[in-house]
Amino acid sequence: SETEQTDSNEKELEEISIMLDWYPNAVHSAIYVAEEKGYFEEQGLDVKIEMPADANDPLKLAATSKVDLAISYQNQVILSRAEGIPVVSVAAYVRHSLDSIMMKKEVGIESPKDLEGKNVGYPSTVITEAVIQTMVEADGGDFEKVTMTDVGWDLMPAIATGNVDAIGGGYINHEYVLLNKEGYDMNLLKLSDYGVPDNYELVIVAGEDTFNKKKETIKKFWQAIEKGHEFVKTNPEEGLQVLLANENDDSALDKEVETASLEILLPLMEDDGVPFGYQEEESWQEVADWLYEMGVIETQVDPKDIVQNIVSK
Amino acid sequence: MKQIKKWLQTYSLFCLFTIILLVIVEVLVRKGIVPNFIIPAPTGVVRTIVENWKPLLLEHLSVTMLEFLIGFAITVIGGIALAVSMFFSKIVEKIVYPAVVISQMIPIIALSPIFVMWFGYSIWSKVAVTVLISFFPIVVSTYDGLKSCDKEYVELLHSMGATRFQIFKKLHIPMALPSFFSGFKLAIVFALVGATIGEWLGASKGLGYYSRRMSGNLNAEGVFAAITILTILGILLFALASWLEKRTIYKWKDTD
Amino acid sequence: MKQIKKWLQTYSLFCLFTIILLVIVEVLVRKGIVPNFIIPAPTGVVRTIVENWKPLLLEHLSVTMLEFLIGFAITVIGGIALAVSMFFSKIVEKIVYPAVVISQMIPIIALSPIFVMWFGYSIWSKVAVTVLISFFPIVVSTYDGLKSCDKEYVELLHSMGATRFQIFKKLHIPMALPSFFSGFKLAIVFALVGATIGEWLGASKGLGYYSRRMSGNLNAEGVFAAITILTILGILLFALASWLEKRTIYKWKDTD
Amino acid sequence: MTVVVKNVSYAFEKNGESVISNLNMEVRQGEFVSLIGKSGTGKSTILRLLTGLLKQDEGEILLRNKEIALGDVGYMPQKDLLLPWRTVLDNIMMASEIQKDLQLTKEEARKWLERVGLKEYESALPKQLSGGMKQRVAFLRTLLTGKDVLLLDEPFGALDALTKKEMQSWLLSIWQDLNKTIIFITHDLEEAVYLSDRIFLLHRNKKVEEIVVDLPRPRDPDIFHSEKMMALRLELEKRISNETD
Amino acid sequence: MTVVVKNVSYAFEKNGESVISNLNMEVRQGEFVSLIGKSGTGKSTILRLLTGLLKQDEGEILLRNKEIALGDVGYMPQKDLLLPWRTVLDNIMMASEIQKDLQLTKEEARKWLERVGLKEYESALPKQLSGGMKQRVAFLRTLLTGKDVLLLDEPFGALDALTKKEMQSWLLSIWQDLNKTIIFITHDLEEAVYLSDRIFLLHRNKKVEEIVVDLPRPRDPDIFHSEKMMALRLELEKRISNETD
Ligand SMILES: Nc1ncnc2c1ncn2[C@@H]1O[C@H](COP(=O)(O)OP(=O)(O)OP(=O)(O)O)[C@@H](O)[C@H]1O
Ligand SMILES: Nc1ncnc2c1ncn2[C@@H]1O[C@H](COP(=O)(O)OP(=O)(O)OP(=O)(O)O)[C@@H](O)[C@H]1O
Ligand SMILES: [Mg+2]
Ligand SMILES: [Mg+2]
Repeated sequence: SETEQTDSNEKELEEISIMLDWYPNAVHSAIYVAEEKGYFEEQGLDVKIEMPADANDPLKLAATSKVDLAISYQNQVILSRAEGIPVVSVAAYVRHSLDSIMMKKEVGIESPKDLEGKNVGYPSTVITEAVIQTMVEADGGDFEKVTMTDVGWDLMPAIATGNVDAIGGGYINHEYVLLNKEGYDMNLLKLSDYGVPDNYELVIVAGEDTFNKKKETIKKFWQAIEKGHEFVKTNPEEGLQVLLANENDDSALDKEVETASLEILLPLMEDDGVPFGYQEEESWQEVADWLYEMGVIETQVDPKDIVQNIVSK
Repeated sequence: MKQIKKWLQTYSLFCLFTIILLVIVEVLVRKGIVPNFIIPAPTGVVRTIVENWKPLLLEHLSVTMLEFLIGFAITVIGGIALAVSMFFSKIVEKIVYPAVVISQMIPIIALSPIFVMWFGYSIWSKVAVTVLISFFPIVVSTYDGLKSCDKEYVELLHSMGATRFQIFKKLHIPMALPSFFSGFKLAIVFALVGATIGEWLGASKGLGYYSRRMSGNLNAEGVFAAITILTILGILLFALASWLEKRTIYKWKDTD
Repeated sequence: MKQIKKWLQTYSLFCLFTIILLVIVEVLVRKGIVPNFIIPAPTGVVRTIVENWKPLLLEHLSVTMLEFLIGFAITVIGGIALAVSMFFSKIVEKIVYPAVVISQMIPIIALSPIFVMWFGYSIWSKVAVTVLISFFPIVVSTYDGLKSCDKEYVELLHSMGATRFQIFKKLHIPMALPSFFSGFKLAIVFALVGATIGEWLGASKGLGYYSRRMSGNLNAEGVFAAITILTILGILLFALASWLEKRTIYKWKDTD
Repeated sequence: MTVVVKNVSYAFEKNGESVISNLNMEVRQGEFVSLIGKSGTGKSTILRLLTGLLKQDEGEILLRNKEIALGDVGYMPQKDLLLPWRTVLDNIMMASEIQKDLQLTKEEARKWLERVGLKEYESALPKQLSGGMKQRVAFLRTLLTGKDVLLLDEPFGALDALTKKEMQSWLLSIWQDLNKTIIFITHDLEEAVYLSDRIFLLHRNKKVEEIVVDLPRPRDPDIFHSEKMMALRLELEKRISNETD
Repeated sequence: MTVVVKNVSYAFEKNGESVISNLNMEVRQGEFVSLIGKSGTGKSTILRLLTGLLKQDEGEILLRNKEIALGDVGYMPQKDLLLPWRTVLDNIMMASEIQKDLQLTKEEARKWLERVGLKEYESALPKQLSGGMKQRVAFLRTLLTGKDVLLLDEPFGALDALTKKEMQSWLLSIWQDLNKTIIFITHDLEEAVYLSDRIFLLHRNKKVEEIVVDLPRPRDPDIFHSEKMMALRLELEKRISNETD
């Protein structure tokens, strides 16, 4: 009779899957807290958390309904829409850029202009190229003189071993913290200081079909996340503990690093006067315009097609 | 005893050489001449394997093996079926043979993002890579083996009034075995590499995933631990295939 | 004329089949049954190639070809040299043969991050992958070919008072050619795939890089454009090797 | 007549030069005939026509008044063509595996092996046999098809002088015991004379001469040294040499 | 004596049964001797000992009073062993390529081809030749080593009756013209008698009998039908059969 009961319990739970943007780290604390503390279950959800091998994959898999939700990047979503890939963004998870340019101090790069004649490693996306071009040019440099090397997602090995002089696409809360901890004396250049519009670093996306079918479920999902986020905000230490407890044997999360990371993250995940997750169309418009200007996208996209707020202001 | 002696004669030099190489690496790393993240100390790799044997073998190896087994089964069954139909039908042969050969020229890795979209992160994306990479040797070697049969033998059996099926069974199949096995031995190794590549491109378990994950973490010991296990597994599979070949080709007897 | 006719006879069915397949894909994509980012319309791929032929061929293809050429040259020269020394020295054979066979069992892709650490993002990391992936067929086929020489022929030349070097030149080399070429044909295709894999792991030029970048941009047409060019190139290289084989084996004449 | 070849012509390539042209030949039940002639005169081709492996372009080939078909006769090709993965015993059991109505027990097959002196080689593989032994196994395989007409393409070509002599006598005795019809190809004129009732001599110009061997039966190896034998051999040699080549 | 074999024994495996045991044999300059015997009696082994390819376990083998060495004699193995990628001409030029002091021009080689009736096949590849032609090429290759002593292992075994006869006469004429010393293996007793000055008959029990052929030289193919020839053949046959096997 006991098994019967659990059976019926499980039957009531609605399944929903989410693919993270990368392997679990501090930014995902809210999700793991929601899972651990039963917030998902409260909403009647059974959430399957998946990890990608390539940061480009989550969005694609959401578009092809291989997962219901994915954590992706605002830039990436606009780019996808421009390519006609049917995804919508349902919530802003991190409201500001985490992206930055990093280099070892010893290389002596003080501003983007100094990248001239240097080798910059970046992950397989044109957006980072556009970012660096914007920054170098804003700083009065010549982008043509910068060597760009696609290093895949092995950003840290690339810079650590000195195979490249600087990396783009690394996060201030992750790569930067980690590299410093490993004993490399790192410098970083902020994107917004050199003409790149601030953006929603992480957004939650869904395929158009999935969104239309599971709108209500997604709303419930977000409510659980919100609750998780509240918890982490008030008990960062405990929130991290949940994350670390969840780590699998082969991910090497370092408590110190993640604590520092979370400290950086929390202020960037919320803005005053805006509900957690709410997306402003102006932000989307601004980024889309910049991407269009830089020639990354060849067709203008309308933010209205992309933004499907599941929380209202 | 005699077999052990023969084995020693064949491999002792190689083993000696390998050991010397490992010792040199160990010394270089320990003395700090070569940094640990470029080549890990062999003892470090062994320690990693020993310390993590449980997740490595139970969690990751088992997943890789499952992908390998499904993929290789599909390859062998499908490959043989295809080779046989090519053998019996000129039309199938003319369509399939070039396609199979050309499939070899496709850089599978470049195709992998597409695979991820087709199959997601399910086991099937890894199975697909496994099959694609090991299909060619099986199909071509089986087909070539079937074709290789001397016309004079076929005529002899014809003259005895044998049916086409009898000739196929009593002549073409055994004649094809040596060629089939040379493809089989290649394919079994390729299939394992295929499963690893598949995982490398998108997975959450498996030795390929593990090694990629470790590489992202700058953990060279972890990378080499996974590679070591995969290589040993590859050698074992190859040895198994060779043993099967020996048994079948040298002792093969047709019974009705 | 006769050759064209023969070619048509051999490949017309395959071409027809390919065209039908492409038309089906085209229709499916145009009708929106299959979204463009899962499989691009063939015409779209062709358009991408035509529109971007300049960067594709001049910038990317040329880099890939350079990596391929360097890597393949190293493989062929080094592979033959190794095979010959294995042939002449039992000790070298006993050390190297197992190593070469085992190198086949290593999932190279898992080793690739290490390569990047060793060679950086220079051309040498791609060359290394190229060599590692194409070395095995050359060494093994050359060595097996040299070994395959019938003992009776060797005795005949011995009885004429031939030196070891004369026997090697007049007997072993020509006898090894058929086997060598079957390895050569494999290796040339593998080498191209190797260069692509190398680029996939980190590069700033080349078709592998291009395809990866397009995949990052979610531009399926671009991915397939690169794959198409690479595949055609692979076919051409294979055809070239086959032609070389035909010329050499069938017309080979030893002149002093 | 058991075997009748009527006006048969055959060319390997359509509209090519014919290898066999307007051939006529009749063989009685229980007769032993030989085909001799220089290399390339079409001896093997005639045998393959008689098995049904090749189809004549013109004329007809009848076995007991019926068009000849595959599986009607026992055929031993020029090469031994033993299946390398089968033991000697399994090789000679071949035909009985293929034709289910042929009831040959392993016991009987073993007896035959004993008769040709290969008793201990029952489970040897072909690669373990000498050339002569292989030829004997191949012959047994043909014999054990159980067919009435046996076509033998140079069965003793690879044997040494003495073994050859033994095999010849042995073949004669089997032939007499079993009342088989044998069509035999050889290069050895003495062999042809010793064994045959009639000899067909093939010429390069596609003409065929028939020589009747009027030596008494049963024949004894001593007959090799008889006047008559010598005379026949001389006659044959002369006819072959006279050929304007 | 050109070739002297003194008390030679040989076993393929150390401490194994010896194939050749206490063999004694002398061959004069310009002599033609044949080795006959059943299959496996060690005829080919003796030839390989005489080339220096095998090294006797005991005894000595002398060529003009010097220990025999590789490259001293012309050797034609049992299989034709033509190099498949070389034309006929290149195949027979083999030895002159290997031994630089051997000055053989292509012109001379072509003349030889003409003499064996292979003029048009100069640039044919071995696969395009019939078995008999291949054997002739292989013989030429041996002859054109320019060596004084030629060891021929069944050179005419694969030829048809008439071609064989032609080749025998041809071989005799070359031998007489060039004053070569020939050691010849055959299965064909008549051939042995027709060609040889002496015949060594090898037995299974490793004993060797010597038979002197006292037929006059030069010999004519007609000699085949002479009384004397018949008698010698009978004699040989009897000796072979008498062997307790
Ligand atoms: N499959 C084939 N295709 C074309 N021509 C062939 C084929 N088989 C044989 N020939 C030709 O037919 C002719 C007769 O060949 P066949 O084998 O019947 O001669 P044979 O008398 O048996 O010769 P041998 O005594 O050498 O065995 C030869 O000129 C040969 O070249
Ligand atoms: N390489 C070898 N290793 C071991 N034994 C061998 C080898 N070569 C020949 N023999 C054996 O030596 C014996 C003599 O062989 P050989 O070839 O000299 O005989 P032969 O008189 O030339 O026979 P044939 O007439 O069949 O050519 C045979 O019993 C054979 O099995
Ligand atoms: Mg024939
Ligand atoms: Mg011999």
